[in-house]
Amino acid sequence: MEVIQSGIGELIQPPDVNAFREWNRAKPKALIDKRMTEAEAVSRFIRDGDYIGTELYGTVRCPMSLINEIVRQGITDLRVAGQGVFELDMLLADGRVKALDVTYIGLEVYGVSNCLRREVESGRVETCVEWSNAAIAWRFKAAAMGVPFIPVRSMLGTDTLKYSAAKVVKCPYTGDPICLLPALILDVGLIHVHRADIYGNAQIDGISGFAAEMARASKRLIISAEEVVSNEEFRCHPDRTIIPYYLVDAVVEAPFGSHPGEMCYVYVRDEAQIREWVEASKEIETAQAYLDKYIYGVSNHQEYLEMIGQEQLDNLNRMAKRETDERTTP
Amino acid sequence: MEVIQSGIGELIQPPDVNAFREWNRAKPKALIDKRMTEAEAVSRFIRDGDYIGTELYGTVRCPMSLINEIVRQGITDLRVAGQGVFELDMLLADGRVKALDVTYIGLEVYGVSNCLRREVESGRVETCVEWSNAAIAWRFKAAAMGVPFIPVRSMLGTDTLKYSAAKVVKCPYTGDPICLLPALILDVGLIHVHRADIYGNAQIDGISGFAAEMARASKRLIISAEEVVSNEEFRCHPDRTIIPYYLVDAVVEAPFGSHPGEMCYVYVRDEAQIREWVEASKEIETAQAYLDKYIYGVSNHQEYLEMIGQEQLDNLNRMAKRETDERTTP
Amino acid sequence: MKEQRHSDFQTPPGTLTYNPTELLICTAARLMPDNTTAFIGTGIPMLAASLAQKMHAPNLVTVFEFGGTGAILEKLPLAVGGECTFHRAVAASGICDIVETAQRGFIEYGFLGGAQIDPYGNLNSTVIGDYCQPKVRLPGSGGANDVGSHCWQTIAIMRQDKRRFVEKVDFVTTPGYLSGPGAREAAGLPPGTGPYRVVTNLAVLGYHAESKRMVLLATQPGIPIEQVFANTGFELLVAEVVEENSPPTAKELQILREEVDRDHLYI
Amino acid sequence: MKEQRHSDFQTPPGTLTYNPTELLICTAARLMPDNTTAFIGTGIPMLAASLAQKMHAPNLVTVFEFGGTGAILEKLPLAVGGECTFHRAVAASGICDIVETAQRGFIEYGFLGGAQIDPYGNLNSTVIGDYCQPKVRLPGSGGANDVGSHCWQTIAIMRQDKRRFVEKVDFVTTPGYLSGPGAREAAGLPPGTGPYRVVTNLAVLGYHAESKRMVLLATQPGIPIEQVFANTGFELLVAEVVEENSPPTAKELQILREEVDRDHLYI
Repeated sequence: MEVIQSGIGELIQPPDVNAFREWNRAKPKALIDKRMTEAEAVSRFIRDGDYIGTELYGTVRCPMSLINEIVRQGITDLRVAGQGVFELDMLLADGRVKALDVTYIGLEVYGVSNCLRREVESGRVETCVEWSNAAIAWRFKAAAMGVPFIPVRSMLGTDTLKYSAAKVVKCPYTGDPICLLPALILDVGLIHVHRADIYGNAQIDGISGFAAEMARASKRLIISAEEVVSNEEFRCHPDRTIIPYYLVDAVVEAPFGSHPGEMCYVYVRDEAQIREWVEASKEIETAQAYLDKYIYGVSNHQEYLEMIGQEQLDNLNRMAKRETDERTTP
Repeated sequence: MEVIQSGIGELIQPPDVNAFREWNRAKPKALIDKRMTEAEAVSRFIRDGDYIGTELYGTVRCPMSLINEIVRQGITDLRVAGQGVFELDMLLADGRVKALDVTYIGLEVYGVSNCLRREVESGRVETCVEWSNAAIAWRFKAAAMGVPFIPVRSMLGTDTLKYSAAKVVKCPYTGDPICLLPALILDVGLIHVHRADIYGNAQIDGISGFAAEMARASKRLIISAEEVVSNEEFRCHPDRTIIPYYLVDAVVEAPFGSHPGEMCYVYVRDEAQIREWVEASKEIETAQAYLDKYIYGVSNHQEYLEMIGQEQLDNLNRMAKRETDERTTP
Repeated sequence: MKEQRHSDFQTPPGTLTYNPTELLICTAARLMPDNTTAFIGTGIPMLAASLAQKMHAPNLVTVFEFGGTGAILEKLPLAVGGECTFHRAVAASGICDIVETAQRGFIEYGFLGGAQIDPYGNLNSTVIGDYCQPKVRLPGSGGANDVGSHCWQTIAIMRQDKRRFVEKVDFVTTPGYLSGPGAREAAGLPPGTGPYRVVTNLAVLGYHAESKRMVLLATQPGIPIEQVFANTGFELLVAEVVEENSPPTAKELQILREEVDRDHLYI
Repeated sequence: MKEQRHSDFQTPPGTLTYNPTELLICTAARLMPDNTTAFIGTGIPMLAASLAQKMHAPNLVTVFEFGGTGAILEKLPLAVGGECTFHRAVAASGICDIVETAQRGFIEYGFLGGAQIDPYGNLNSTVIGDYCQPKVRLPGSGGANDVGSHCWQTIAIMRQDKRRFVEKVDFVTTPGYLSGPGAREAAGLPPGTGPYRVVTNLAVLGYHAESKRMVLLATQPGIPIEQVFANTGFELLVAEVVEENSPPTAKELQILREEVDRDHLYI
């Protein structure tokens, strides 16, 4: 099985599956009350220089209250798995990112990310390594499996592969070239869910993105949840548990934790707020003013929500409720 | 990435992922009513010499009504992925198996399978290739991913690997030896579920074994379901769909389809019936008498259930109901 | 709703006005047959899929990267993971399941965009300029490379000009036919896959069966062939007969404006 | 229930009678600490886990191969996928998730059985005799090879005699220390893993830290060391001090008989 090609991108986080095993062995398996605030979770579990990842995607079920707290606490030199929209823009806007495994960083319908442009074109993001969306998710999947790599048929033949840290080998079964992706083990994973219990068991409604894979690929895992519910909810429906408690280090109760993004069946996205950022993000100064107002100007997520206003939040709830009704009554 | 070791077992079903792609492309994507009887499903979709697999495990959510029909129709020379208990015993007892990828074939608490012993020790099963339980599931997972192999850390250093068709290579990322398992693509997969719609969308309650992986690893897929429910059930809760309709070729409504095995939350296993088989299976003649009575002696699953008797079936329901009540009221 | 579904495209009496985005949407929608699978991103493909479902393809199976399969597109998602992408869907899973489904050969059509395209349909959405000293850092592959690798037939939707239609893209983010015939297979990509169409504001283009180079198949309504050439930065092959697309019909425009995008988020 | 949980093992006043299966169960149960993860198969490990939960380890996290994590063992499953294996569990997933969790290093203990064991703890559950001309075809690896590969510490539970404790197993189904020190790591198995204990009707055995060969640690109540040797088909190392296990307590036997296996399916 010869190596035909090796991507020239830096392997930012090497797939040390044996060290990951030792780490996982040491994690407590007892049922411990892990509830804490965003401030405590971030200060206890995230350090300068950590390799972090967020799930799902900037404006959908995204741990925004945790991201805002990372910015607020001044955590920096972060290395980041960059499948992101709004959440990575916050970190980039404040210059907190040193290295990126990048697949897509942009504003979807609103186009390219000016924060990404400024940080990468200026060289302040020192390292960029290219991947496809599925490649990043598959790298988590490899880590979640506990193996150092995973074979896929994406990226072959392209510059995306050339500027990645993937390898192409000859398959020992078919003889065809196949791409091997290195496992991506996160120092810290951040996932927002619909509900969790105090120990960290978590449920997600609707699509699950790459939550199962990323949760299992994280050395430290911070869960924020719209709602903290009783352990009984899980024991009665164990097949709904997507993240079991022993993976989790912190449980943060964060209603509207994905704002201004959406949380399916709970609230829709806050388009006005998103547009405010899209406009603000165009220039360094206006971007900084946005951060000053919405992150530095408040001391926690509760104050942030107060600034958004109950009326607006109710409105976002109501619109999601309407979608849900339509779902069940065609 | 050099090949350090190659198992000497036969690769019964080569991992031709490109042919699998062509097959999947041709499968209909339209919403078609796929309901049919066991007899029609088996005669339309299973042929002599096919490579088949069943999920979950002999006495738990196992497609017994389909297996009985395979025996009844005289389908033979089967190649089988052998993670099994009761279901494989039926096929082995009647001499229908030519080749086995075997991980575990036995009667769990009741010990070794005499049918397996007779068929393998006599050489009537011509080919045996060894794997671990997870290895078989992972081989389905590789096929479900659409890649020809998957790396794992099972089987290394053992005779299980030596008599398998796995390969050991040097990992190009860590330098350590790692085991590669070839994808296992089934000609026919057989899965019993709690409920399905007429198109083949399916839900499973409780553990899902390897249903998601095997469904996606099957060229033809026959689903039997305790209950056929409306498509609306799926559209309202799309996150509960474990098998989407386009994978499915046949939907067979089969209440007590796992009998004498259990179906969690619906009925418990029929211990008396299982013990009857355990005793019968000890000798060729008594095993054949069992088949004559319970498979050849009836013309379909409905008649089989009538032979078991409504009283006994009600009893199995009732005992499961009690378990479910205990689940929700600790 | 049923009576609004058509399987034919009628030219309306009189002249209709429509904007370039509406034209792209209607042209793309017509390329989506009923009862097939299509890997849909946000933006124009999403609108086109919704329009197709309401016109000729009620059972078009939409597939969204982050987990939605078979959604009924009642509303327009602004995010590829939004509730609309699995609204009344048959399944809501995750990205690995979806892309693996494509990798297994289940997804017929995939829709793509990009900043640059070359004669072999290779697409760039990563950087303009040198990779190490980029003039413009673009968002990156996202799902594009996956779609371009695994779907049987990909359809690129782009505005056409010489900056975008170039002899050589600055960065091959997503594989088209790479360097030409046989190159995809040699690289290990699944046989039989590759670019199928490019839909632009000026034309619909395909690929030559042997050379795998881009071919002009049809012009958009009222666009002369010369205008297509003038806006292409490489030598364009031309089909024996170049069709002229029929303009969007009144029915298409009505459904697009009143149902598909009633809040005018895109059009 | 709470008052029946003990963290100590008291020797009862007077002499109790118990059968060999009960002894194996009680001995294995004592090896399971609270708040750890244990990969459980059906049969004796299952009964031992249930007993441990009701005695000293109420938060023993049971893990069952086909998907159950953290079940409360109220009833005894006769199948490794039965409802009892995920009854009031924290999660019910599938085999890949469970074994990958072990592969990631989350499972501390794994329980194993087999027809033969050798001095390095290698286990055979595949064939007796030559593989190609088997005298007895056994069920095969099942989950055993996975448990023996990935769990940090494995505990084999077996009846002890010279047919079972052999110098060389007919087939290495499940890896122990293979050919000795360093062999697991050289084969690519995760460092730091391997056999920990063997629980038999005659003794509890461990492994020498350097040589990785089996060591007699303790005899079962009333069993002379000579009887252990006489039932071992290879040279057995002996710990400096060989303990004698305390017999099952009245409390253990009561819970085992009246709660764990009240229908006497196993005992």
